[in-house]
Amino acid sequence: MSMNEEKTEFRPLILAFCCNWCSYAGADLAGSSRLSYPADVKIIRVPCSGRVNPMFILRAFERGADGVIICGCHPGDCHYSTGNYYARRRMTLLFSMLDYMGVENGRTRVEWCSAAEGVKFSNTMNEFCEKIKSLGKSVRLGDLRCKD
Amino acid sequence: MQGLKDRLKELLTDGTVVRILGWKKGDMPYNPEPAIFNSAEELEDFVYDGFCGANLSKMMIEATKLEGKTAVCLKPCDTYSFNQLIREHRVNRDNAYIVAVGCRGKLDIEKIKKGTKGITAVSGTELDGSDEITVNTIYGDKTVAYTDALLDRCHVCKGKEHMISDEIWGESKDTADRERFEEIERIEAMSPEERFEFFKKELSKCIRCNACRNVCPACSCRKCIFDNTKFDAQQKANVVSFEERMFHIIRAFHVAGRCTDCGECSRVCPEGIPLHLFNRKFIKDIDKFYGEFQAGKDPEAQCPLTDFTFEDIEPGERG
Amino acid sequence: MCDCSSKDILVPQVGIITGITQETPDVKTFRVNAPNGGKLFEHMPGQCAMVCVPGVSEGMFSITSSPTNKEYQEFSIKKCGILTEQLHSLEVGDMVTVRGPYGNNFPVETEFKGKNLLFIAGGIGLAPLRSVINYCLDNRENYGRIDILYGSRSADDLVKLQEIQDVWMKAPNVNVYLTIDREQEGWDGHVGFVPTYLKEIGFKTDCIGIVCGPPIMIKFVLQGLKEMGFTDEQIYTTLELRMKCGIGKCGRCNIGSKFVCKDGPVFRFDQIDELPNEY
Amino acid sequence: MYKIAIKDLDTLFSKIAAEQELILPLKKAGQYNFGVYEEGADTEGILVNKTVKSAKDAFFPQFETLYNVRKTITPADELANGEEASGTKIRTKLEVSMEDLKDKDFVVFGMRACDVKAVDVLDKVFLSDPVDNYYKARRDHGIIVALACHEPEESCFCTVFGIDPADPKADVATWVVGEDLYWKPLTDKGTALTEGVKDLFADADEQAIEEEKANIKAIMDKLPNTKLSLEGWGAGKTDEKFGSDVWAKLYNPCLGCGTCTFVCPTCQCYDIKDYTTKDGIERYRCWDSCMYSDFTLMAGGQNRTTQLQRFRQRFMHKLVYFPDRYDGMYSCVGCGRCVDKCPQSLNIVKVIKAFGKENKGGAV
Repeated sequence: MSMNEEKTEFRPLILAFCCNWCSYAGADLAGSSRLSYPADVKIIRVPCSGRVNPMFILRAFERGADGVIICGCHPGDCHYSTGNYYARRRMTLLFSMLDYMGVENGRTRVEWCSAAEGVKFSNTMNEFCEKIKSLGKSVRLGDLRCKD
Repeated sequence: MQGLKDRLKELLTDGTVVRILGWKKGDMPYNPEPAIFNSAEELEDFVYDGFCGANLSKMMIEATKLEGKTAVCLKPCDTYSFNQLIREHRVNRDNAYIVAVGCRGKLDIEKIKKGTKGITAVSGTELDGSDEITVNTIYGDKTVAYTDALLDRCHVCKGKEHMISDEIWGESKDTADRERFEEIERIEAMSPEERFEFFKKELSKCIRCNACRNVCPACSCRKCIFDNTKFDAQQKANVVSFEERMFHIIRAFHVAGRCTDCGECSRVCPEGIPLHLFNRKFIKDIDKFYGEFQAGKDPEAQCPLTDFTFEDIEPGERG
Repeated sequence: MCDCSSKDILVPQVGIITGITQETPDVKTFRVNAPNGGKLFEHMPGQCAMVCVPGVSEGMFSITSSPTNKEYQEFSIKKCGILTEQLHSLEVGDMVTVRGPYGNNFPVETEFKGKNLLFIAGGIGLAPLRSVINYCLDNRENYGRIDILYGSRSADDLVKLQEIQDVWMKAPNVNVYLTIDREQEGWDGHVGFVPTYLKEIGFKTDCIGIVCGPPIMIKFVLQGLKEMGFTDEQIYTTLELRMKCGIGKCGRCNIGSKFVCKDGPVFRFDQIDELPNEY
Repeated sequence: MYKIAIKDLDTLFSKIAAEQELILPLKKAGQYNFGVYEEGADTEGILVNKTVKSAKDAFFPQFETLYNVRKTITPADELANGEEASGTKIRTKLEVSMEDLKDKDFVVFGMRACDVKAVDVLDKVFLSDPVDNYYKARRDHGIIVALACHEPEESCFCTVFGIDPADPKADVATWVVGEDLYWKPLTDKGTALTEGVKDLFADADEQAIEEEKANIKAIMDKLPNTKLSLEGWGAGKTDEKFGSDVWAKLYNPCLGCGTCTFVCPTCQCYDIKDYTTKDGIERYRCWDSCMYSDFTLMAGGQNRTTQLQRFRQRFMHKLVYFPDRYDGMYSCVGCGRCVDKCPQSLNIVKVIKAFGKENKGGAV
């Protein structure tokens, strides 16, 4: 970026892993209800929040994501009965580890959001996006070669 | 040690076992190597002293696949790993005969070598040896207090009890003189920037030799995700700092809840990276969030990561 | 772009795929040209080149076309791994990077000259031999009788069948014997494994045997040839191992003191006998 | 012959570093490794005998980019008007641009005689036809300042391979005598380097280093591994050694990790891999280890399936295949790093000894 160029507003890159059975439909509902959430959020549909491998999250940061959010069914409502319980334990430990290593605290989040909660989905995304904007660009887990 | 050697010979000659997994005398006074002994003659080279830190339980995965029983010498902390391997159906208990050997802490040659070169002999490291070990070098002799040369893991010893055994040989000693989570708490108390710098400095030494993974008794996957050529997880160099951070987080994650904190990863690291800091952090978190759990203590217990309760805390909360 | 004088042997050229032929259900032949037309480089029969789909991987493939073909180079590639699967998904107009040629070649100008030749190939093993066969046919006067024994799993798996029928079978003093492993409707040719068919035909030992195919076939063909009285010095083959650099430095195709990529891939059997048994 | 007080070495380093890149043993998180000197760097370990990794990185780094490929895909609907090459419309366009070769001089300080010899071994591989230009550029621009081993360790056995730890053959050789570092340029490159920093040096007398050389020799004679015999190894021993059943007795504890290969100053096997970046592909080369299970793995299987075969390959390559190929030169320099670092205490010394015993008919 040249020095003369006007400083543009920071647009974060946010990745949302959405469970097919709830929040993915929630995002749909948010859309059809004309609720807005930032276009910076890129949704990846997963069959269940339990499908999200910790490696996905680390890879996302490596490839330039500034925030990663995982949306799944409310505890007790998992389509596969228990997937989100396992996901909850895994993500708890992973987030704690990331914090421990001094990387990206606050850039990760888990939210339970059903298919009926279009409003919650859009609010969550707006909130998370604001939070990431305040944190700025993610640098600690990124790979230099993927930067622009 | 002679007593142990005689007992092992007996086990071979009376047909209890057909082979013995133990340690063989090394070419230096301080580097015994894990070895399989098939006969009483081979056992002449058997050794058991303060340098036999290697955890032999992982080698039992292959050994118990062989025909006939294998006797294995396990120290108290090794028995946790062995139990965990039974839990995961990795070893065949029926093909194993466990000689639970006593332990008074194992030695770290790197600590002895600090400021010492040209070692020709080290004495007093046997189980019934003295509190002071004598190191002879071509540049002169010196003595080191046994406790000063202990491996770091022995300072947070899990106790002198063997978790599993067929017979016990020798007295053990609980060498713990530090709090297990002291180091973790010290790091947690740092600012995020300090923590980041600390791990960056340590991990940037990583040469991706995979010794930590290959020695780890919990890393018993037939095909490791980091060897999978179909997926770009496979990296052989610390190309950028991200790679080794990813490797160590994921590796620690894969053994979380199964890691017995045996400390082999830190012992074998050629660059001296304190890798146990990752595993122990997970253990501390698991203890705090889901209740005290020691992998390998009870071969029937459910691993915390394959279990859940309805009331688990939410990710991001500090419990 | 770098200037070409400082170029390293590890830096490839870009080639464009100008034609793709589906030979069998899992073998495609790719025609590769330099971007400004013509061939990327000159090669000798039996030599290989590293073909790379950037972002996926790089692999050593034998150059299937004969050096006598002045317009383009061809690679016949069987779909069996990650790279080859990607290659099969490419279309005409896609570019690949190619570096080479690497390795030695069949001694078509020396030991083979004036001799009778017996080619024995199985499956995709025809790929490296095709370049020799076509070279010999294009310089027909330099060689004696040519026998080609080629077998595959089924009639559909015979690579380059069209060329075999239209060109090779019609060439003077060339005998082509085809076989497939199992009976199949519409196939009136021979059925049976290559080594068995070899014995049934019973070749005379007045020729040089050139063998390429799956390891198990090579093993039994070799036995068969020896029973017929062939000596090790009369039989050639090409070896295949994992390769990365292609220039005898990266270490993985090392067998004994030889590097298959640089000292091979073409070996005479008495040379192979001297190597430790690790291929 | 010059000398400089050891306590003044930092001045020398900053003077050299002001002109060119300086690589020397630095202490980082408790370990000594070669690294690039920066003002205020921790040079406490400058005289340390053995860094964890050798100085191999300076000439053949663990990771280096070879070239970049830019990839442009023409969308299907624009294909008809798109660019053409060799009479064909281009769908995916690739442009290759080679990474710049090293074009500035740099100094490596503190390499030992064994590490210096190891560079000769690497030369055999990388400078033999076809020449590896990436390596050659570094060799052309590298200036080696070697240090004689003041106090060799018990794991050292360089003398077995005919290396004299008291007399390193480099661009500049240096010796520690008392409180001083003695400095002697041996090549033109070394002399040129010396000219630039001469004002920091005092003239010195050769006599002092003769004494040091004799001391080192006396120490080497006392070390346990220096009496190793290489009888039975070397060119032409393939048949004899390859089929031996000693390997089966030796390999068992081997973990199949890459520690020995990565700390080794002569191991030169490498892998070439891709990394997909935003607008293209970076193709890089990194060290690889013959001990890894995927080293020779192909889609169709592999030729060294067991750890026994991989273990044998490593030592056969160092002690038989390499001498076979390169005029009898062994691909081991006796630095002893594998002796120090193998997690299971296996090493090349044990292998050589085991075969030695076998020759004498003893048990292994």
